[in-house]
Amino acid sequence: MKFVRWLADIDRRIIFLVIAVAVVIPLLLPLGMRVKVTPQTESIYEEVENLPPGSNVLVAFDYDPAAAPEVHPMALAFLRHCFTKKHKVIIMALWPQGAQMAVSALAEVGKEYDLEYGRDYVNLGYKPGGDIVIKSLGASLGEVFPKDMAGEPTAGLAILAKVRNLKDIDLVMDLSAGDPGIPAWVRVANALYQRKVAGGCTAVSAPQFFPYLQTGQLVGLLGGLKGAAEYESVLAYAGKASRRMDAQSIAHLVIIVFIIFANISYFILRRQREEKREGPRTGPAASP
Amino acid sequence: MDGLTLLGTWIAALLTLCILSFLYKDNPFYKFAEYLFVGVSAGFWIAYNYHNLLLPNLIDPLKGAFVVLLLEGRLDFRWLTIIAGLLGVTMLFRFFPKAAWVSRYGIAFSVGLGAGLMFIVYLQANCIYQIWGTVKLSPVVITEGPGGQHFDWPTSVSNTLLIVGVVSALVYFYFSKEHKGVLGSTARLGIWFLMVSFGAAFGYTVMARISLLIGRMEFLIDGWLRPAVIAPIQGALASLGLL
Amino acid sequence: MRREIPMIVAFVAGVTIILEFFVPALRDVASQIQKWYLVVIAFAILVGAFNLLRINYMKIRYRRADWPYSFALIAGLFAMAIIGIGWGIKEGTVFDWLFNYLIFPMSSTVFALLAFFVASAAYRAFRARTVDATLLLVAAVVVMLGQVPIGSAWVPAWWPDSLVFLTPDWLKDRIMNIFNTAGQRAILIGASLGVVSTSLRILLGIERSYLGEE
Amino acid sequence: MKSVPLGVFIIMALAAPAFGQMLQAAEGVTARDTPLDAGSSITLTWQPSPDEAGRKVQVLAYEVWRATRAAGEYERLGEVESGKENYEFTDEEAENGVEYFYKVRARGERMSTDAAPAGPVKATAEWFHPDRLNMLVASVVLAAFVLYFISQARAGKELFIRRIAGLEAVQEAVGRATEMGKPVLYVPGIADIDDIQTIAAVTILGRVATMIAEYDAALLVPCSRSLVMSTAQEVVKEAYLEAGRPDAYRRENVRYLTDDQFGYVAGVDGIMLREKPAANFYLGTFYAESLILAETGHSVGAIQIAGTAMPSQLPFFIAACDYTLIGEELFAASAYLSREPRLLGSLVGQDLGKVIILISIIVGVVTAFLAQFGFELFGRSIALEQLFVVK
Repeated sequence: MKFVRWLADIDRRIIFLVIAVAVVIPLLLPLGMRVKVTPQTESIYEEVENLPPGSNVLVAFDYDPAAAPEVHPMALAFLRHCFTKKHKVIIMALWPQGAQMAVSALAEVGKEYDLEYGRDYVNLGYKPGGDIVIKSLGASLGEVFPKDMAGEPTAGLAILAKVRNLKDIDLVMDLSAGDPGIPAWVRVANALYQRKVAGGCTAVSAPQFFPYLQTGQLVGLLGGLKGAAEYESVLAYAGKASRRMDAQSIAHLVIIVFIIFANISYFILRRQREEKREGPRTGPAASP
Repeated sequence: MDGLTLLGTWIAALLTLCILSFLYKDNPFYKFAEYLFVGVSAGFWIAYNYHNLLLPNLIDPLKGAFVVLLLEGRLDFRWLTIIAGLLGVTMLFRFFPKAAWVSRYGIAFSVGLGAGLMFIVYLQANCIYQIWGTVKLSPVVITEGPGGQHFDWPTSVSNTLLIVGVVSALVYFYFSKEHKGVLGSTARLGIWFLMVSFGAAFGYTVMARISLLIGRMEFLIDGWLRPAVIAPIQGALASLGLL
Repeated sequence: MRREIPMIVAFVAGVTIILEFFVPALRDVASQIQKWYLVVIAFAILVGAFNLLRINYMKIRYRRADWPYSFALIAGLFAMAIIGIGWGIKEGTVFDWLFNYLIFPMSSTVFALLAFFVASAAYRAFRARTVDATLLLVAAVVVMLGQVPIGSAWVPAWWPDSLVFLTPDWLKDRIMNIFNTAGQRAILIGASLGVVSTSLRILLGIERSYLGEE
Repeated sequence: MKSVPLGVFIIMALAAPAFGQMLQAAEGVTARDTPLDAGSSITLTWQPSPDEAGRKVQVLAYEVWRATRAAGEYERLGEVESGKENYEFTDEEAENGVEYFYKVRARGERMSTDAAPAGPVKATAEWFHPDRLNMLVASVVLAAFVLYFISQARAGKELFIRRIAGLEAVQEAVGRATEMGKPVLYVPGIADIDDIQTIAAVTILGRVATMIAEYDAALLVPCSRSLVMSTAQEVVKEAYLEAGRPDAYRRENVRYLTDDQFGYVAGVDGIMLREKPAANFYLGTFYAESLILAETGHSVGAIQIAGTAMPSQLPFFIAACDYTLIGEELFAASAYLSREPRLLGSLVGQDLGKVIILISIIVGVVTAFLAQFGFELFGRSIALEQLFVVK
């Protein structure tokens, strides 16, 4: 009984400690909890997996640091997948800060693989204009991006000798935090040039793209941190998104378990009070 | 990590820990962080307001107007900004308790402005727009599909619940009658709707709140401990080993 | 007179803003007036800062409890204000550095305290004492489960579509879309009526306590 | 005879590349007073030159020129880049009442072609926004309800207002603080005084402060805005005066902390931990700080009364505070506590507004329902849209 009383009025610092542990442990030691992989994530994985090695994949970095916690892990996972499958990766950005996000993603992923700039991948940098830029890519990549992110001419790059325009691209992956983003790539790259387009976006904006999935205009969609964690899960590695999602799951569970404890102790104490014919409990109620 | 960033990272990490220590109990570290935080943030807003409010809305227009007066010898509308300056100066009378009432001009102006602005904003965005969102709904929805019309029960149920919820919760706010009888039970239903909506909103927000903590913890682990504590120690050990 | 003229000022300012919504010709007048308000704020912050400094100065002078900490406050305030006004507040300035390594970490840590407080508040409040509290509790738990993958992890692959309404995922969406929308909508409509009547009382001088004594 | 023009045509066609091709002008240029504005603005619209579609000659941009006579001297106002389906240009520097003519010049690489001038056109300010008639009606009707019941109350009519639990508790909370010899903490939200919730909070502060002065408890009001602090000082001073205790008023107890959201929270949390108030009031506009304040307040054992119209923060106050004023109740509080008939009258006016809203929701829903079965009541969708959509 003493325990029940203690539980009913637990020192909140114990709750704080448990929450802190629940968040820190998954960050230090990835638990690798299985995230249920949704079909729209699975289909992106299948697409990359089934392309013959050396296929050309265009990755558009259309997000900024504000959306990075959700979208950046997707970029890391997707790049890892492409490099593992030995695909050629062409990176560009329709968002000014996107090119910088690509630099940091390449710095992190690139060192894990034996890659040569210009042969295995290229970062073309940022170009303003949205739809119009994509449309011009249909004619020539080199004309739209005469220079790459670092300001070097793109003319001599081996990768661009092979990939002249959008029609040579086998898959487009747009990592987007808003406009210009997935709708632009669907409108132009898919509708006009019949390229396969996949997308990754923040959790808030994901529902609005579901219609594209139904019509097949998008081959797949990664939605928010959960989508990123799913992609890490199909690749069988625990990256940032999985760690964060693990922490979320554990913390949510911990809170729910606390709520259950609170109610159990409340009901035990209430029954006891009723037996002793005490009056009803007064004091703070949760009603207005 | 360059020196300045290293210093900054250490300061940021220590202050983060000072604030977190508050969860255990009040202590000198939290007190220090609290006083410092109040001070620097107040200073921050003073500088911010100077650059973003005072310069563009008072000093720059008056400068421009003065130049026009000097060069072209005419008064332009920007001189009206002086009224803003005068209203602002009335606030400074608060420094003198005897004359503090002069600041009522600045206060009254601000309160009146707010009252007018909110009148429109709330009526348009919250009242009329929200009513419009509700009157469009039909409790029974029939959709045209392959094989003729059929009863769309999921939409119908959700519309009906939404309408009942809005109406009953609005009835709860009715002030000028005792909540008894039909009015009482409708208001009761309204409170239930409100409670479900509060519970849902609470549960929905948990994820964002946990994310904030994850962010801080990732900073402490990946932004501070690993690069600014462990790496330098390892480096030092390695160089000692070399020696 | 110390109250009447300010009341007229409030009336004119408020009514101009209301009229501007209906009378396009007043647009420039209204936007001018709104800029004046920003100037009033900019002056007012000096009053606040003076108040803050005075209280902390008194604390130090009379050696009140915790007085040594007041030095940190005063130093921080002067440092930020002087550096910001003197050398600018753009990216790459000292002001920016101080923001990034002092204000930002403290601010986001205070914000992050919420992760702990949602837990302690939930523990205390979500007990099935009354019908109201039970509804609060059930809705919160269902939505929390629906938010994270683990909440629906127990749902096996063969789960029939006809029973989808028993999964937290599905329930969460319905609760958010129906109950949450209904509740919020009623609050917003009710509040807007309160706002309309409050602003009328202010503008017409029926409610004038904000102006202080006669 | 026919062969001559044909021959000329062929020669021209062959010669054209040598002379450079003619650039065709922009089409359908119109200039009109910008609608629903404060004047001094004229809007031009046009469609692209046919050459843009044909791509024989490149159109680089369209320049806009203005004059006060059709044949008069035109001055260049600006240009719009080509590549659009419809073009718009707004001249923001027109003088009201002056007649203007506008020319749109399609500019190619080597040549430019003017479209026929559009005009005359005058800029005027409009005095009414017709699309907002519905808002005007709503405002006037609601204002009339409120004012009518205020005048009724003034005339001495008895008005009933139901019990509001959170407000009944105010006295209890202040009494408790007095008994315990601990202060009352009043937090008027983190918005500035131009937010109506803050104004409501400050007027409630007036009522609460009178009560506190009468009980002789201490009152602490930390503010996050200077203007709110200044107003709160005036209000509290007046309240103490009204309670006959002007000597008990302490100006430094109504104090400013910082404009910063979380800096303010850190400061208020510190005050709570060290002053250990017996009663906490959180009334006004709150954001994320709501739960931080309420949880800290709970941990020091204060009785807590909150009130806000922020739907996103209400759940946290409901969970962590003893009493919570929901939305409209916050705005009713000052009237309720004062028991002043004039103020109570405005609450009854609000209620009548609510009745109208409920009726219109029910009428709307019934028409929507009937429309499902093919009965169209007053051309439903159109009529309702006009009633409720504000542009």
